[in-house]
Amino acid sequence: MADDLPIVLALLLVTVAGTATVLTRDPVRQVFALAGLGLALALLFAVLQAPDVALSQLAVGTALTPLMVLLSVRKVRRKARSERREEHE
Amino acid sequence: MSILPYLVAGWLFLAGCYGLATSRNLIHAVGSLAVCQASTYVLLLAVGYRRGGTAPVFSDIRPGSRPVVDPVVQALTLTDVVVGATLTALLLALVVQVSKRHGTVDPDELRELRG
Amino acid sequence: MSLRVRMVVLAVGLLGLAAMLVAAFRKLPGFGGSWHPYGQRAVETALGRHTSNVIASINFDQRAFDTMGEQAILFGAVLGTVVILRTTRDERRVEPEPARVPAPLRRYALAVLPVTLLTGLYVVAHGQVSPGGGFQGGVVAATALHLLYIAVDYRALQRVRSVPLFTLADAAGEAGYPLLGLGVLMTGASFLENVLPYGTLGTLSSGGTVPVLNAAIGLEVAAAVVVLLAQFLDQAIVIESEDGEQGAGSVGDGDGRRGEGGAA
Amino acid sequence: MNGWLAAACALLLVGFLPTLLAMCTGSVRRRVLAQNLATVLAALALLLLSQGWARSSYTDMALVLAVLGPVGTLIYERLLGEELRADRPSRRVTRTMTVLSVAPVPVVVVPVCVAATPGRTTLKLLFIAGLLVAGSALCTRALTTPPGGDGSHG
Repeated sequence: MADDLPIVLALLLVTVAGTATVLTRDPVRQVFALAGLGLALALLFAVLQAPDVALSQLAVGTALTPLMVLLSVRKVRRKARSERREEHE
Repeated sequence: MSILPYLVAGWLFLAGCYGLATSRNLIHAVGSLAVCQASTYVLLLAVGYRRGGTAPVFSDIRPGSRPVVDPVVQALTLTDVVVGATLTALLLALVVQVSKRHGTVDPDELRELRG
Repeated sequence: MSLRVRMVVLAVGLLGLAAMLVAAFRKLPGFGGSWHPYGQRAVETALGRHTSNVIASINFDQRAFDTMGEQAILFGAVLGTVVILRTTRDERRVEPEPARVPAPLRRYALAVLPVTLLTGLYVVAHGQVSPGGGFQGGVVAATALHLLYIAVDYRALQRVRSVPLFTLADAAGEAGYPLLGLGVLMTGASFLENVLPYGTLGTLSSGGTVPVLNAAIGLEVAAAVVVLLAQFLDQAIVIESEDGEQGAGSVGDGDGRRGEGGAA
Repeated sequence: MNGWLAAACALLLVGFLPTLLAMCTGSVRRRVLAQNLATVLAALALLLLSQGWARSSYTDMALVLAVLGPVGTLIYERLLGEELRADRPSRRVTRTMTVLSVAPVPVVVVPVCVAATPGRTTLKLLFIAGLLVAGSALCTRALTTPPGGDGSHG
């Protein structure tokens, strides 16, 4: 059982981060939960003896996905802001 | 312990579905879908795990010296992680396009627009 | 359908799915068991072909045809993103503002850029030996380029990053993979069969066609990520819609919920 | 289960889990700072795990994380600059976060270096440690001082 302790811990981390990602409704705050999920997944893949998959997850999860989501949020917000301004005029 | 990792995968999938169904923002929905994707990775790797095994990468160990985990599921998962990220990009591009066309990314408001 | 009814339908669906998943999980082979017939055969085959990273051997040799499908999906997703996010007629491009970056930050980012690029290339090059490969290393190498955006500003990145060139590289990687398979066909072997000499286990030149296909994937993924990020960066920083939007007036006003949605 | 794996478990439970919770709750500024710390702790956990399983090839994971972690943090700093600048943390927070993210690096890397077989692995470990220290210290500074200024008024 003690040998499985790292796996149980990593599963706990993934569960916490995954649940938090779904429950965080603001997209900007959700990005951080998503980044946390990426790190937790990478740790889980490492303890499941899958370094190749962990590398894949780290490469994608630390910079690429958050950057794309944040850029989308920025575009959508700018759009919403410019339209509100038009309505006020 | 023998099905705990599978249950975690199932939980992630259900949580992601809940997030998708109750989302009020399409960007949040894409994030929830990423949780669903993660559940498939967890399930696949859990199926391939072997207690006491190590990765079948023989750059620093001698072949046959230690038991190894199943490499087939790892190969499936590793390509899917990167391909999944590009699919996330495609979905986000659709969200940006929806916001340009309709000025909102709330699925409920979008349905009202369609009438 | 009211919100209440929808939530009830959702709850019933999720609970039913949960029950079926648990029932299915109980029939799966127990976690951590030692019975992995496919894994065992894959390891034997990979060692027979002198590829020390068995996962790379599966991806680029034993199941190379499957990876061709995966990379086609990747290419399709990138193509779709480029088509969806192209500049339309009612949009204009504005010059991005130069950013003021603190000097230590600039020095750090410029120093780390080559390190990140080298790490990415290292991960690609050692794919057949140690953990890594084209999929992972390609993303790392592509991320390196975007340190220019952090270190200087978007204009610096634009000067270095020629999107047509990277689109071409993406297509070359995508086309190179099946062309290589066809080339193998010419030698009389079957599609994507490992025909090159296997080399010595654990060296960079081992694995026959594995390093070659690995490099093609690395090129494609790196170029794909650069092209993808270029689309999103352009949308968020450079492209603005012309004034007088058509869609803005048609959105129902006085809804009460609209303000909330916009602020979220 | 050997000492290295036990240490990795302790690090995950005492260090990474609270940081993960901080990443998932609270203000954007707190989340960015927690994200920076979380990448450092995850990289250290990966180093301990690779030593625990006696697999030197696993250190590539820590290397990639050490390289990309600060990139992620700096991306947040650039894209969320307005929100982050709205509430700058006090000097005490800056100092605490710097110590928290830099101090564990030598505590973990030095024993791993001593235990690992000397050679290429040692060099790689020291390189990773250098990247982690430089990256996290600089990111914490970038997140807590106003851009262009030297923070002298703080």
